[in-house]
This record gives sequence, C-alpha cells and structure tokens, in this order.
Amino acid sequence: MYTVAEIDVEICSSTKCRLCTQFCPEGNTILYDETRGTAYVAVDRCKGCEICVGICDDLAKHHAIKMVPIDQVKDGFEISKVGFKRSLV
Amino acid sequence: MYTVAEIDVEICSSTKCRLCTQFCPEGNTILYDETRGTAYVAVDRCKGCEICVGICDDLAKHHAIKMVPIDQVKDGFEISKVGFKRSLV
Amino acid sequence: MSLKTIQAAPGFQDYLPKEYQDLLEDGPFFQQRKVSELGSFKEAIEEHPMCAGCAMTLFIRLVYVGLPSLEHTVICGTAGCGRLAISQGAVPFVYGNYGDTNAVATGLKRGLDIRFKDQPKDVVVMAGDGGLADIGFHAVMHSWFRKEKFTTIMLDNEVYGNTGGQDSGMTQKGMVMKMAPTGKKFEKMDMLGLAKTAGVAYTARISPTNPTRVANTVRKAVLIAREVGPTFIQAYTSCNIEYAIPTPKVMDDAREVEKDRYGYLEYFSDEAKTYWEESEKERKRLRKAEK
Amino acid sequence: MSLKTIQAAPGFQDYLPKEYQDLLEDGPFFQQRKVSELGSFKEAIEEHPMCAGCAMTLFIRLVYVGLPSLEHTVICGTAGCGRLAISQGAVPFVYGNYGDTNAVATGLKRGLDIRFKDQPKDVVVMAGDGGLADIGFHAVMHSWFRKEKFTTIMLDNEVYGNTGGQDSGMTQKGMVMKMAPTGKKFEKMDMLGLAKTAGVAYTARISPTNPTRVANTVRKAVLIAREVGPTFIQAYTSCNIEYAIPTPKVMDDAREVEKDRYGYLEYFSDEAKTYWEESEKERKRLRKAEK
Repeated sequence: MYTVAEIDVEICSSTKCRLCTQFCPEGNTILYDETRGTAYVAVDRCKGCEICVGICDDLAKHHAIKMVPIDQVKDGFEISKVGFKRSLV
Repeated sequence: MYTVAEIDVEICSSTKCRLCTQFCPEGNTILYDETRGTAYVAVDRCKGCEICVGICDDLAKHHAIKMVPIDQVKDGFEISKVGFKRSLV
Repeated sequence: MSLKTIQAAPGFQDYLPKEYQDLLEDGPFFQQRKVSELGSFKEAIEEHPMCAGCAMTLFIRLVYVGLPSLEHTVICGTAGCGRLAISQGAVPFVYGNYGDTNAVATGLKRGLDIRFKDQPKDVVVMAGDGGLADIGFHAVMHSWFRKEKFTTIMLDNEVYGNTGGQDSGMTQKGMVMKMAPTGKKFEKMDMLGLAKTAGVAYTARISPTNPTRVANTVRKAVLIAREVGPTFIQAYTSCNIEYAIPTPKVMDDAREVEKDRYGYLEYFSDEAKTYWEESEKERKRLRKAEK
Repeated sequence: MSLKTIQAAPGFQDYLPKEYQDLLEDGPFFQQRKVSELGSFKEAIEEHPMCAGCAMTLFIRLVYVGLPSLEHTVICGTAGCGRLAISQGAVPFVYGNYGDTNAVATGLKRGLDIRFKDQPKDVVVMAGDGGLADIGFHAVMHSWFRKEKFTTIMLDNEVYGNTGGQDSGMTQKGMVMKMAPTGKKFEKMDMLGLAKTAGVAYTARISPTNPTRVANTVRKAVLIAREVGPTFIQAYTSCNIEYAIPTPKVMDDAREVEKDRYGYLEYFSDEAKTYWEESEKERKRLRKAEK
C-alpha cells in the first residue's frame, strides 16, 4: 500500500496560501479550486513524496496536509477520469 | 633557379653574434663553426626565406648575409653529404 | 509551433483526447502564466516517469511556467533524467545525440530566424550536468563563443543519476558515489566563470527554493537570448536517489545547499544589462498605460 | 624513451645512418642545450616539409631546445601543419585522431608515471589552434579540469592553414580568409582566460621574436607541469601563406603583432608561483655550489 497527500479543505480554504501547488514537483497534481478556495490533490498522480507536507507545515505553518494510505482516501479526485477542472463545485 | 643564403665569413667572424642561427626556422641549416667563429649555411637545406638577411641587417646590423642564386654558390656546404660538423676546419 | 497549427477544426475538437482539449481551453499558450496561478491552469508538462520528490522535476515544471511564449518555443535535450519529463511536454522537443545539444540548437535557431522573420522563435537547451559540462561541453562552449541567441539550462544534479551514479565534472571534489567509490578527483567545474569568459550575455545560478524566482529567471534568460546573445542558467536540482535524500527532505536539502554554496547569482554583460533595464522600463510603461 | 635504449651496441654504431650517429655524439640528449648554442649541436628536428620562412617552424625548432629532457619526453599532436615537422623529430611522437590529443596525453602521462616511478617523464601536446581550440577543445579543457600534469602548446597561426584557409575559433573577428569570404564572425577565443578559469597552473602567451624566451618559457611550462599541474602556452606562429606575408617580412609581422595584441604574458597559480620560485632558488644554489 502507498500513501498520497490529502488536504484538509477546511484549514486550506481559510488561507490564500497556494504554496503547495508551487512546490509539488508534479504538474497538475495539487490543483486549486477557485470556488472553494482550496488546494486539492489528484490522487492518481500523487507520487507520495511528502514535499507538500513539509511546505505546508514548515513554510506555510498551516498543517493542512497529511499523508494517507491510498485505500483510506475518501472520494479522491482522479484527473485521468475527468480532465483538468478549474473548480470541482 | 632559386636563391640561398650566403654568409660573408670575414664580416661574420669579426662578431660573436650568432643571431641568424637562432632565427632560422630550419634546424641545422645555419650552422656555426667554432674554430673560425662564423656562421655558415647548409645550402642543401636552405629554403631561401631570407629571414636571416633581415635579422643580420636590421637586428644585428652586420650586413653579412646575402641571397645568392644556387648555381653561383661556391663550395657550398652540403650537410646531407658529410653530416653534422662542429667545425669545417 | 503556434497554437493555430494545433487547434482542431470546428466540430472536431470534442473528439480529441481530453488532455488535448484541456490544453487548448485552459493551457499556458498565448499568455504568460504566473507561478501563483499553478493549480488553476492546465500545465504544459505532467504525468512523466521522473522519481517521486525529484527536485529536477520541480525545476522543469517551473521552467515551463517561465518560458515567455510556449507556442513559439523548441526545447533541445539529450540523454539524462530530465528528458524523461521534457520529452512529454506540450512543447516541441528535439532529442539530440549525446554531445550535440547546442549544435542542434544553433541550427534550429538560425533556421527558425530565417523562416519566421516577423515572429520571434525561442530555442532552449535543457539537459543535465553530464550532458552539458562533460559530454556536450564542446558544443555548449562553442555556441557561446559564436554568440548564438538561445538559452542553455543546466539541470545540475551533480551526478550521472540516470546510469547509476558516476561522478560528472559538476560533482563536488571528494564526493563518493556508487560508481565513484574512491571519490570525485577534481573540483566542481566553474561553468559560470567559463560562461563569463566565453562572453555569455546573461548567466544565473539558482536553486528551486523560490518558484517565482525560477520562472522569472527563465523568462529573463530567454528574453535576453532573443535580443542580445547566449544565456545560461545553472540550476541545482538534487538527485534524491543517488544522494540518498529522503523525499520529504528534498527541499530542506535545496535550502541548505543554496545557503552553503549554491546561492542565487546573476551576471549580465553590459549589453544585456542595458537591454534588460530598458525593456523592463518599457513593460512598466505599457502596464501603466493599460490601467 | 632514454638515450640508453637508442644507443647502438659497440662496434655497430658506425653502420647506423650518419644522422643517427650525429644525434648520439653531438645531440641534445642528456644535457639542456641553450638557444645560444644553436648551430653548434645536432638538433632533434630538421629536414621537414614545412613552408619556407614559416614562423611555426621556427617556434617548433625552439621548443625542442627548451624541452628540459628530450630523452624522457613524448609529444602528442594531431592533423595540422605542425605535425609535418614534429612527426620527424628525434622524440617519440603520438599522432592522435583529431580531437583527442589531450585525452591521449592524459593516458600516456598517467601510464608513464605508473611505469617509471623514479624517472620523471614529460608529455607535451603540441598542435594548432584548429586542433586545440576547435576540434580538440573538449579534451583540452577537461584535461585542465582534471589537473593532468602535462603541457599543452598551441601553435596559433589563426587559421586552418593546412586545408586551405578556413577561419578557426582563434582567427580574429572580421578577418577575411580564402574559405571565410564574408569574414570571421566572432571574437578570437580567450583561451588564456579559459585556462585560468579551468585552474591551469601556468599559462603563457608568446610570439617567436625572442628565441631564448621561447625556450625558457617551454622549459618552465614543462617543469611546472611535472610537479604542479597542467600548463599552457599559446604561441603566435603566423601562416605566411594564408596571411600573404612575404617570407622576409615574417619576423617584422611577428614583432608588430606582438606589440599590437600578442605581447608576452605569464600567469602562475599560487602553487605554481611558489614552486617555481623555490626551484629557481635551488638551481641558483646548486650552480653556486658547483663553482
């Protein structure tokens, strides 16, 4: 089993940070929902490096990202199924 | 017909110059006779560039070297016949 | 080479792959995207087999944001890790033989300038330290001597990461690698000094610790190359595999190395300095006029 | 590689060619000859097909006087005019493929150092501007980065003289040649600057206007390479054919070019400086002790 990043929407949407989207090595993997004002993860692309966790914890000090075993992710967004979305709402 | 350098022994031996031997591009072509104290030319090697004339005239100011048509050279030394000599005497 | 040539005929767009449609609708073409917009637009590069947590991957991703006009750009590369990503980007990519990146780029740039007189076309070489400082060194340097107008970006992971850990000319002296068991024998090559001596118009050394700065530096390098002469970016892009950096620590490493020996450096030739200051003034004037 | 190995068995010497006998009896082996002795000893190089009045020929002749121990020297070269002379010298000559002079020299020098632990062996690369700054540039620079302990001598005639007059990287900007009818497009390469950046221990720029200085510079470069690291001599050796210099004016040209843009320059690294000053002191002390 492998882990992927999961972003706490409540915490994230209370900030306008967007730092994790800038430091994720992968393209269009941490996306940003303009409507909800939160970052979110394309679980089918996350390689589980945890860089975003360090950025959120140490640089942004928001502690909104946790690594979660892939089988415990609820309603994970898969970009390969629907393509790029400006907003999931 | 081509020309080769000829060194006036009388003028040359009155100096301790040796500059022409240092500026001739060719190896063992202007030789130096230690006994007579003069430079002399291996006529079978001289390519006729006249560099030595300029050196003798302009740098050393001795005017001891002239270019001479090969068929007018008297008793020209040919190194290919006898090999290297420290002195021709 | 232009969005027009890749646009679908009306009525057919819906039948193209979703990724293609997304690039046309929400992609980075015909507008300079900002790093702060990442996550809100379809990127030119995604879904490649680079290792998890690779700093080179991050840097490459940011390069595609910095390029001033993706639709008029060709990238040249060669063997090495980076090409695993770059070859999958939505920008034409020429995969040269090892050693010839900057010779290929020279021909491309000159040819494009002849073919497209009224449309600037950017050529960018992006390859590793092994590809540019060792194997392609000759062509890199001679493209600089000739003042060829394109940008060279070195993805400097200080090792041949793709072939099992040989030391490159850019590896630090003394470093022990899997395939350099007695340690690297000589100093890290001073490519920035060589670039300066060779007359490169703009040179930058950078680590991927500040994404906006990466994008701005790339943009600057490409714009100066377009008008003035060769430009060079040397980027620290650690190999977490060969240097055994746990992926959560990759950015910590980047910050430490930056602080220690890889701090941000910029060098402009006089001509490049003048050009850049004037073009910045002009851009400010235009922005003001727009408001 | 030593006079002993080329000496004839007693009784057989008389049957060897005269030139061979002369070299053994009056040659430049096992003693440092002086430029002021020229004409009074059998030289290591003579009778080759170089053009009449060629400054490169003169320079090469003087190099053989400067080499500190001919009997323990190997010279590496490649295509170009100079090899027409060098290949006929009484010193082992390795003719590399175009581009590999300094790679071949690296292997040779390392191998000789392993094989002859108690006898210093000198390796000297001597080739043209085309061979070293263009085609062999890569291997030259990387031998410098690696700090290989041998001397590189560039016979800089600022043209591909041997193939009809193409411009090289060392040709001056704007120069019109037979095979460069619109003029050289970029600046003469700053090889001295590159050598400095690459960490070369000793660098000299020289013209053949002062024969003793040529020999001394070569001797210095070889001795420093033996103990400290790579050394480089860049020598102006005009092509009177491609630059249409009448042979009687070749030395006038050398003096003018020297005055104008090719003046004598020396650069020592700190380590080379210290080594050279101390070894000069030691030599003076020994000479005094002899008296």
